[in-house]
Formats: sequence, structure tokens, C-alpha cells
Amino acid sequence: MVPAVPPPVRPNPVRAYFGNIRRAVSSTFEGMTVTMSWLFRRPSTIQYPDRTEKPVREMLPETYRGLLEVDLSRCTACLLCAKTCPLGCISIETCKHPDGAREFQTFDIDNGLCMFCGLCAEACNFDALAHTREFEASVSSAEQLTVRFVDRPGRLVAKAKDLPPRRPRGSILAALIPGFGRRRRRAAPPEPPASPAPAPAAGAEGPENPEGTA
Amino acid sequence: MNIIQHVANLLIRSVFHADPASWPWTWLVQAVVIGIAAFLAFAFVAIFAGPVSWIERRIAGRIQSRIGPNRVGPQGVLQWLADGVKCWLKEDLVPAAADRPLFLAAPYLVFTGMFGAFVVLPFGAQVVAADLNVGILYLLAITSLVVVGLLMAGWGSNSKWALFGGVRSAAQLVSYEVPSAFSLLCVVLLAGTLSTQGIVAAQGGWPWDWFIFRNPFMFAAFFLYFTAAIAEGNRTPFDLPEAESEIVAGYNIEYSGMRFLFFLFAEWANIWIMAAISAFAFLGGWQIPGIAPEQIAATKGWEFVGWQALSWTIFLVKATFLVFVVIQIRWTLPRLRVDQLMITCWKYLVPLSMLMVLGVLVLLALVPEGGGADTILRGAMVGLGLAVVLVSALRVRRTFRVDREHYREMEGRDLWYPPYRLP
Amino acid sequence: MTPAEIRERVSAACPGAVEEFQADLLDPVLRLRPDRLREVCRFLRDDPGLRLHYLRLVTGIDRPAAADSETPGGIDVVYHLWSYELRHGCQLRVRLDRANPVVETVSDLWPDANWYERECFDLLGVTFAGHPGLTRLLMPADWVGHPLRKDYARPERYHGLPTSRATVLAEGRAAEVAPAMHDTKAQPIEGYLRLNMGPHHPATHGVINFLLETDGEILKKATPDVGYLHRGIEKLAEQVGYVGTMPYTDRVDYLGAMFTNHGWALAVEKLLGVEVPRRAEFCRVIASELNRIASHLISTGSLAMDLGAFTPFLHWIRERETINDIMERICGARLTYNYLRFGGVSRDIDPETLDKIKHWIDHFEPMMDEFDRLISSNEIFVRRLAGVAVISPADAIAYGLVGPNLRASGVAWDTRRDEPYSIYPEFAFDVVTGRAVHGTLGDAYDRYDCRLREIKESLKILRQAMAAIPEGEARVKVPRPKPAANEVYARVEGPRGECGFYVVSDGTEKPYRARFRTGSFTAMTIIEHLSPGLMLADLVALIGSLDVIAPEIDR
Amino acid sequence: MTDTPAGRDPTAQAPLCPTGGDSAPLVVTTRIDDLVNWSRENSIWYLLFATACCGIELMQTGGPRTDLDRFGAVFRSSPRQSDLLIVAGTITYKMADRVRLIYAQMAEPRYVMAMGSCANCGGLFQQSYSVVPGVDAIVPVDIYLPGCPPRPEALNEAILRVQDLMKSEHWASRRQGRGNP
Repeated sequence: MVPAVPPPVRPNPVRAYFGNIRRAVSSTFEGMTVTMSWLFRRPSTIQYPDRTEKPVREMLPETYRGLLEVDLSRCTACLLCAKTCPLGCISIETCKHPDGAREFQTFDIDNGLCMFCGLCAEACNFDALAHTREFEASVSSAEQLTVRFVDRPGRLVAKAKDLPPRRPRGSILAALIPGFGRRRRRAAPPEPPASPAPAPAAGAEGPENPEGTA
Repeated sequence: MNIIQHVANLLIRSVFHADPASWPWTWLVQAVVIGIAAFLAFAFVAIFAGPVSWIERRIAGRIQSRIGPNRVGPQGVLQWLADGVKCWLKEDLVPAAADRPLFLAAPYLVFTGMFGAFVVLPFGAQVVAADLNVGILYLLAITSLVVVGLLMAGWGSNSKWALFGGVRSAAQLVSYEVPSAFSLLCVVLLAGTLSTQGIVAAQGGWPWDWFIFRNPFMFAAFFLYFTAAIAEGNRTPFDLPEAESEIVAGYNIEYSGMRFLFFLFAEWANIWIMAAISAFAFLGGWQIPGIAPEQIAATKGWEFVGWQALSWTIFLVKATFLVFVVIQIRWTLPRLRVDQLMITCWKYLVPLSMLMVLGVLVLLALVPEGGGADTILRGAMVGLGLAVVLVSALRVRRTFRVDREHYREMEGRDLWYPPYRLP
Repeated sequence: MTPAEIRERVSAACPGAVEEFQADLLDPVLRLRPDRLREVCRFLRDDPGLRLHYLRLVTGIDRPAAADSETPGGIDVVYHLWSYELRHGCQLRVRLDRANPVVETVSDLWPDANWYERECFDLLGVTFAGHPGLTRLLMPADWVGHPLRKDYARPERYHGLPTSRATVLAEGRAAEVAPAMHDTKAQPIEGYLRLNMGPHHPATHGVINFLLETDGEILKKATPDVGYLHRGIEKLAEQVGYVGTMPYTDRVDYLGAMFTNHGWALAVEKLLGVEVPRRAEFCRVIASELNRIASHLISTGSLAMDLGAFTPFLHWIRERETINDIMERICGARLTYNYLRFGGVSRDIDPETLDKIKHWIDHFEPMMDEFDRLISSNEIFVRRLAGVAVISPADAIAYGLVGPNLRASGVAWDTRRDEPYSIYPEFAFDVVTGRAVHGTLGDAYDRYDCRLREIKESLKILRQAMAAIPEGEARVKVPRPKPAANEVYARVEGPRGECGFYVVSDGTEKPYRARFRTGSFTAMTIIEHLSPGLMLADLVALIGSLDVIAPEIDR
Repeated sequence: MTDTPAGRDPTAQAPLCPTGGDSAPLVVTTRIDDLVNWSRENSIWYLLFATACCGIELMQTGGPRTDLDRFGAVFRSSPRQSDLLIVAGTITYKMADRVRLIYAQMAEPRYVMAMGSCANCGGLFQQSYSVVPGVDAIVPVDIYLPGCPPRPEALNEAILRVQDLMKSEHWASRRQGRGNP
């Protein structure tokens, strides 16, 4: 198992001298032909953000774990995600109305704290909390790192029985973060919905109506 | 008579209507002309050193399968300007514990050493700031001035890493002076003069008139000189004074802003200078194939200017090609260790360059210039040069043919990553 | 030889030394009397029938007395021993007094115990009598308390820096108080130049500090000073539970996150007794081998970069980008995969991804030849590495080197083959060892060469695995893990060698103690031994060729 | 919507950093500002300060796929020559004073980016006994970049964000406004 170390071989000094020169010259030459050949190949750079064939987020696979996003219209506030998160970067608060309905006080995800491990999205049974393919979220103050998903007071907690279809991933974040996704390429074509599920008509108009408020 | 005297005399005759030989203010006019020439040279250095940095970054980019600066101006050509302006306006820090005078003066000394070399570079038949009769000696001497600056920077920074860089560069430059001097001695032996213009004049426009293809010893001497010059210019594989992974940034580690810019400036310009020296000493300089310098001198007016411009272009193209080679070497090779650096110099380059001097001497005695043997020798050497070019072209082609076949195979398949492609 | 047989021999040779033999544990343990430890250790190492030359791990477990129990609390110090020649091992343990834990050092028997014991002293406060330099290893020298003790309380501030995020936010801006530079400096040697290489240095592969004593370019001594990235993952594992630790293991070795995932999953699955579906095993192997290639690309490329050649590094980065793309498809992240789950993997690998892996392998193989032409056969590169920092096989074992570093010294040991786990025995691949291509056996070039050849072996495994991948489920549902009180040591062959997870459970949802045994930690210990006489540039080559990364050392 | 050459929509930029009271600078000043800011934003030399996982992504960002060199951003090893300190990774208490030292050694104008969760707020190691909860406890941070680690394009975007920040500045404001910690 443990081999003996062979003694170093001492070569003929004259042959070694000229051998060194020969090897130095030939290996330098070989290396330079390789580097030269790269001058004739096209670079593999993707020219983010503006000179790409399509936005980089669309090149990413569906499985990519980007920024977290919750579709509150599907969230039953079961708190599974918040419990699963090893860090506690999801904070959910609800309050109960006298008429029995529960409404969201806060649903914050601290992007600064999040480690994008995907455990919370895995825990979510209703496909409400999910990773998007978004990644552009640099901000200039630490407070802005927290994304507050409850955009207005009185947003009701969804019932597990009748859930609306999931809104396209990324569309909620885009509505929430000012200047989000501003690194668009030049003359971006109208973006197709990212998920195969058809976007509900209600999803298109601003802060949309969750079911059951009427 | 060099161009400065020529212009000064012209000025004195036409503007002051005096005889330059007896007029008492001749020296003043000459001084003014020299000043203007120095400014022009400075502008040239600036305008050249900057784009060299851009060229280097683009070439490095392509070699590394990326793009390099392409956002500032068309294809990023103004990148060097942005870097320059930014560095200029950055805070100029002097470490509290630094040796202030040395620290402040070092970049300028390095710059002076580099800039002084431009005085004797023959850009064209009539375009040389001063055609010294000891041109080569002057070149060797003035480029050594750089080492004083680097040592000052290393010592004055009061940083151990900088000190390492400074000492390394001192040892390196002093050592590599020897093989480069010996290699240039071969040129001097053939040309019979130390004057830079004389050396160019001793060659011709056609490749078989160049010193590099004169005989096998000159062929080897060119590569020896080129290696030594790379070492003197602190370029990879000899970039030990600023070896990033060993001594962080070497002698310039404590420099910021404008002073650091001067170091960079000197580095880029140095590449060009050593390429230019190789070009005029071995590759025929500004000589135009088929036209003798006397014929150009005999022309007048625009024709003269045209020939001049052509000769400058030829010189610049040769030098720029060598700059490209230096850059390619830099992005190919790893770095030597300090002891290997010294071994390379003293055990390989010095004896070999001495051998080349001996060989050139022997051939000078045995093979008379212009004889049949000389012609055969030159033809054989040009053939050798062509063979080197051909072999490397074939190797390059083979290298990326493998890739092209692969790419053809991949073509049409839905790849979500962009494989690099042939253009 | 089984642990029980080893116990027989020890009892025969050192009567009365073994207090207890805990055979019911997954990895049986010999509990020794603290004052007989050295005697037993010497016997275990030197006895021709045992030859336990490799000290795998030394660590401590704090066991404070429970409020209601009568048994006194104590600190256990655990020693894991192994013999490469006889393929057996055992675990020793001594129980020390919690108020004054003192035990004799074994650092003169196994040199890698030096750092293990320093870490134990640092984090648990165990004093090792006779240790040559028992100072803090990971924490700053002026740190108060021993963090891995169960009753450790985090201080409010350290040198004016708040330790909670809330305080930082409340104070609004960067604190003005400058923390004093902590002083870890050993005494400078008279007549030599003291250089501080790191912790922020381009060649130290992360935040590691080297205190160099140099005579010009030649080193008198290089002393590594680590802990600049000590993030207390082991303590956090005790807080977040088995499931929550999985993403933390990603950060133990960010270049080989799949292996730390795998090791952790193996350990917990052993504790739980969970069977993993076959398809999941294939998924694990495919992802692991891709990750091994990615890690070796960084390590060989950055070695070239350390030696001044930047282009090869970027070429490997380019190839790595493609692996990252594949990884993104497989598990959703580029670097911190968090792919494995207890009882499977988080997501099955779809056929399209397998197809893309195949394409990539086809593309990558010619690239390896090109890389060889560009850098591996380059004369300067060879000369920089050949014959530099030679590690003899005996030294490699004694210092606890693992993985390619060990194999480069000629010791053909690969956990995948020799202590098989997962489905590795089903694949045909070679265990590459150093072959002294250009210099001496065990030099820096051999380590580099081993890694390059291992990439080829990984490609072999990948092809076989992709051809043989069965249909089926990639994950069985495992309830929230709550293993019974037990101990386990699980190991996988990571890109930096054996990646071991020593987990002590106590019947709750959280591990009682977790200790990650990583390859870089022991690789660092040998640097001080190898450094005298090297040149400054050789040290860079040595660090690069050992392929150490900071989080693996510091965890 | 007008697109700038870099393809960014200037109207969509959120206010980044208050530049001070001089709301109506002279035309000449603006011109100088334009030139200076142009040079600064196209020549961001960042310090290769890779402490942990984010450091790998930092290297990848300089690599062929994302190639920060396109924007004139290259890495320097010496803090003296760097404009941007990218804190890429966890900062422990043992490391904290070195970060401060590195920041102090940088020449003005200097910028700091906290890359990744650990630098933002301690991230997943926030509860650890040895990790500084956010690099903004040590040095003033200009840009926070979430991600664990952020992908190279995200870092690229953050660099563009630094460019925006530079664009909105008066050329001398940095020297006056910031103190040496």
C-alpha cells in the first residue's frame, strides 16, 4: 500500500541542458498555438444585460432558485415555510376579524438574510411560495432588502379549498419592487408568461383582488 | 544631420533670415525645437501606451474566450482614456511611514528612464530625435535607469511586499542587461556602428536584408534579445517584480492614483520600446523594400512626405506585431521562480548570447558579404523563418479544427449555453 | 479487525486502561482512562498487528450534567483512528472533568493531532498537557469563553462591534470604534524578515494568514494562522436541527457542496436507518461527480493562476460555467446546491439534462487535451511544480492528508473504492495515484496531475452512471428526523479527500454534536512542516497544489 | 422610454444616494462632472476581496461568461488602486479589523458593495458566535446585493448600480463627505 520513494534520477548534464532549451521552446510554442487559436474563436460571453438574444432570466432553467415570491392569493398562512426556514427570514403575521376571517398583517421575506436553499418552497403545499428566476435585486440601503408582500391592509388569507391559479412567477415581485428588472435589453419584446398556467385576468391589473373580499 | 537640427536651421533661415552657423541664438531655437519634439514624443507615448493597454485587454479577452472592454466608445477604444482620467482624479495616497521623497519621485524616474529611450529610436530615415553615434550604448544605459526608480519605489513604500518587488526587479534588470547587450553586440558587429540609424541603414527593405535572416547566429540572437527584453520590461514569464499571486502587486503596491498611472504608463510604453528596438535592430526598421534610403532623400515635397509616412508605417507595423507577440506570450505562460529566473539568465541566455557573438564574428571572417555563401545562408534563414510561420499556422489550424468538428456536431441541437464558436 | 478484537488486544497489552466498551453504538467506542491514553495510543500506533497510523479526527463533546441527573457532567474527547494497511479502525474516548479538563497530548504520536487539539482547546477549553503550542486556533486570541460548550453565551459586543443585527441597525452606521488588531503573532525569529501573507492575499485561496519568516526569498518557516472564516457551523447545526443543517453543509465546502451534502445525508440516514431508492443514488452519484469535476477545475486552474498563467484558469472557469448550468437544472443553484434530502434527492434528473451532460462530456474531453498542451506540459509550469514540496507517503499518512493529496504521495486509498458507500462499487474506475511524472513521487506536480486524471475518472463514472440509471422514485418520504441517541461517523470521498461527518444524536430533532472532518484542515498542518527551505513562490505552489479552501479549514 | 447605450432606462432608477444640497450646479461643473463620472463609472477597479462562497462567484463574474471587463471593471489586488471594495463573503470578528484596514487603505473616491447575504447582514450565520452581522457594522456600504451567493449576472447588475451611483455624484463630493474609519 505504501510504496517506497524511488531515488531521483540524475540525467546527463549536457543532454539535460539542451533538453531544457528544447522543451522550453517547444512547450512555449505549443502553448502559443493554443492561445492563438482562441483568437479565431468566438467568445463565450453572454453580454448581460443588453446585448443578449433574450433576457438572461429566460435562459435560466425553471428550477433555478432565485428570489422568493409568494402569491398571497394562494397563501393559507399555514406558517409551514416560516417554520421550515432555518434562519427565520420569513415573517408572517395574521390577525383575526370578529367575523372569523383572517387577514394578513405582514408577509415579509428578508432577501438579505435568505440563503436561497429552497426548503421553504418545498414545504409549501399550495404552490404559493416559490422561487422565481429573478436575481436582480441590488439596493442601496439595508432596509430595502426586505420585500413586503402585503401591499395593502385587509388582504385576506386564502382558503385551501378554492385557490386561484398561480400567477406567473416573477410578476408579483416586479409589481412590488420599484425599478425591478430595470436591466432590460434594448427593445425587449413583449415577454411571454413564464409559467404555462394562463395568467388570470385579474392578475393584470395592479394590486389585484384576492378572492373573497367582495 | 538629424531632424531637430534640420528643423531649427530651417526656422532660423526662413524666419530670422540668419545663418545658423554664425547666428548667436541658434541654441535657443534648437532648445525650443527640442522642447516641442519632446512634447510630441510625450504625446506619442501617451497616445501609444494607452491604446496598447486596450489592445492588450482585448487580446487577453479573446484568448480567454471573453470579450474585453467594449463599452466605452466604439468597441471600447476609449477605455484607456477613462482609466487615465479616473486615476488622475483619484486621491494620491502617501503611506504615513513611507520615505516621502523617494516615494514621490520614483514613478517619474521610471517614466524618465522609459521616455529617454525614445530619443534614439529611428522612426524613419529622417525622423529621430537625436542620432547619437553611441545610440545602442545610450539605449542600454537609459533603460537601466528604470531599475533605480523601481528600487526607489520598493524601498520608499515602506512595505515588505514592495521591497520584495523592488529588489527582485533590480536583480532581474541588472542580470538581463548582459544577454541583451551581447545580442545587440551581434547587431553592432554586423552594422559596424553604434548609431541606431546606422544599424537600420546597414539593413535593407527585403527580409533577406534584415539582420535576423543574415545567418543562424543572428536568428538565435534575435530570440535571445527578445527574451531578455521581455525580462527587462517585467513581462510574463518574467514579471516577478509585480507577481500578483506571490507579492500582491510588487513595487507598486502602495501607489494609487496618478503615480500608479505613471507606472502603468511606463509598463505599456516599455513593451513598445523593446518591440521597437527589436524591430530596428533585427527586422530592418523603417526600410522600405525595393527603395534605397538615398532615393527617398533625393525626392522633394509631397513625394518625400509620402515615402516618409510609408517608412514610419512599416516601422510601426513591425513594432506593433512584436507588441502583439509579447502580449500573447504574457497570456500563455506561467511565471518563473526567482532562482529559475537567474538560472535562465546566467546559465542559458548569457552563454548562448556570447556564443552568438563568437559565431557572428567567425562568419564575418569566413563569409564575405554579398558572396555566394552569404546568399545561400540568407536564403536558408528566410526559409527557416517561413517554415516557423507555416508550422505555427498549421498547428493553430489543427487546434481549432478539433473544435470546429465538435461544433458542427453540436450545431442545431438545443444548447442552453453558448458554446464558443468559430467566427 | 473489528473494534471488539482491537479492544481485546488493548486490554491484553494495557490492562485496566479500557474503562468501558460501548459496542451498541453504530461505531463502537473504547472508553479509556485519561491517564492511560498516551500509553494506549502508542500501543495502537506501534503494534505491528494494529498499525493505526492515521489519526482521523480528534474532537470533543461537551456533556454538562443534566439538572435532574446524578451523573456528573464532563467533556468527552474522541479520537478516531484508522489503518490504511490493515483496513480497520477504532474510536477512543476519554471522559474529562468539566471544570478542569486536562488530558495528555498525542500530538507527538500523530502530528495532525496538533491542530485538532488546539481546536479542541479553543472551542471546548480542553487542556492538552505537553502540547507544544496550545493557543487558540480559530477564534481571536483575546476571545472570551469556549463557544462549543453547551452553556456558552454570545457576548453583546466584541471590541465595540455589536453581535446582533438589531443593534447594528439601531446604531445606523458603521461604528467608529476601531477594533484592535488581534495579535496571533508568534515570536519573530531573530535575523529573519517577518512577512504577513494574508488573510487578504491573492494566492492564499480564501482568508488564511501565513506568518512567514524569510531570508530573502527563502523561507525559514511558514506558520498558518487560520480562523478568519470560522463561522461556527457546528454550533449552528446544534441549533437548527438535522433538516436545517443541510444547507449549512453547502457552505462547509463551497466547491464541493454535493459531497458535504452527501456526507451529512449519509450520516443522518445511518442514524435513522433509511434506505435510499436506487434512482436517487444514481442522481447523487451523477451530481457528485459533476461537482468533483467542477471543483478540480477550480483547483487545477487556480494553481495555474497562482503560478502566473491566467488563461488556463479562465478556460476552466468557462467549462465550469457549463457544469454550473447543468447543476442549475438539476438542483436550482450554481454553488450551494442543497440537493440531497434524507431518503433521496430534492429533484429527479430529467432525461433532457442527462442528454446535456453527455454533450458536455463530448465537448469537454478534447478541451482536456488542449489544457494539457496549454499548461500541463509547459516547461515553466513543470519546473515550478516538479520536485517542489515533496510529501513522502509516511508523512502524508501521519499528517492525515486525504484525497488527491494522499494519493499523489502514492497511497492508493479512495473512499469510493475502499470504504464503499452509495453505489460506487458498481462502477469501474481507477484510483489514480502519483506517478512522479516529472519529479519525485508526492511533489506538487503529482498532486496537480492526480487531480487532472481524477477528472477523467469522474467522466468515466459519469458515462457509466448515465447509461445505467434506472427508472423509479428519486425520493422516499422521510418524516422529520428524530433519531435515537447514537453516534455515527459517515464519510464520502470529496474533491479534497475524505469528507467525514461525526454526528452525535441524543434523541431530539437536533444533533447533540456534529463535527465535520475536512481534508483542508489536515492539509494545512503539513505546510509548517514542509515550508523550511522553500522559496516564497514555492509556498504559493504548495498551497495551490494542496487545494485548501478556507471554509473547509475553519468551518 | 429612451434607452441609454447600455440599455438602461434612466427614468426607472430609484433614487440611489443623496448627493447633497447643491441642486443647481453650474453648467461648467456639470460638464466636468460628466467627464469625471464617465471615467469613473467606466473604470471600476474592484478589489479581489473574496472571503467565502461569494468569492467563487466573484471570480466567475470576471470569467468568460459574464466578463466584467466589458464595463472596464478589472480586479486589482492592492486596495490602494481599487475603487470598489466588494465584500464577497462572511466577515468574522477575526477578520473585521482587516476589512476596516483594507477600507482605510483605499483611495477616495471609494465604494463598498456588500455581496451576498453574509455581507448584507450576517446571512445564515447571523446567529453564529463568530460572525459580524453585516459588513455595514464595520464600513459604510453603498450597495447591498442579496443572494447566497448571487449569480454573476446579479453581481454585474450591482456593478451597473454602482455606475448609476457614480453618475449621480458631484466629482469632489466623495473626498469631502466620507471619513476614514
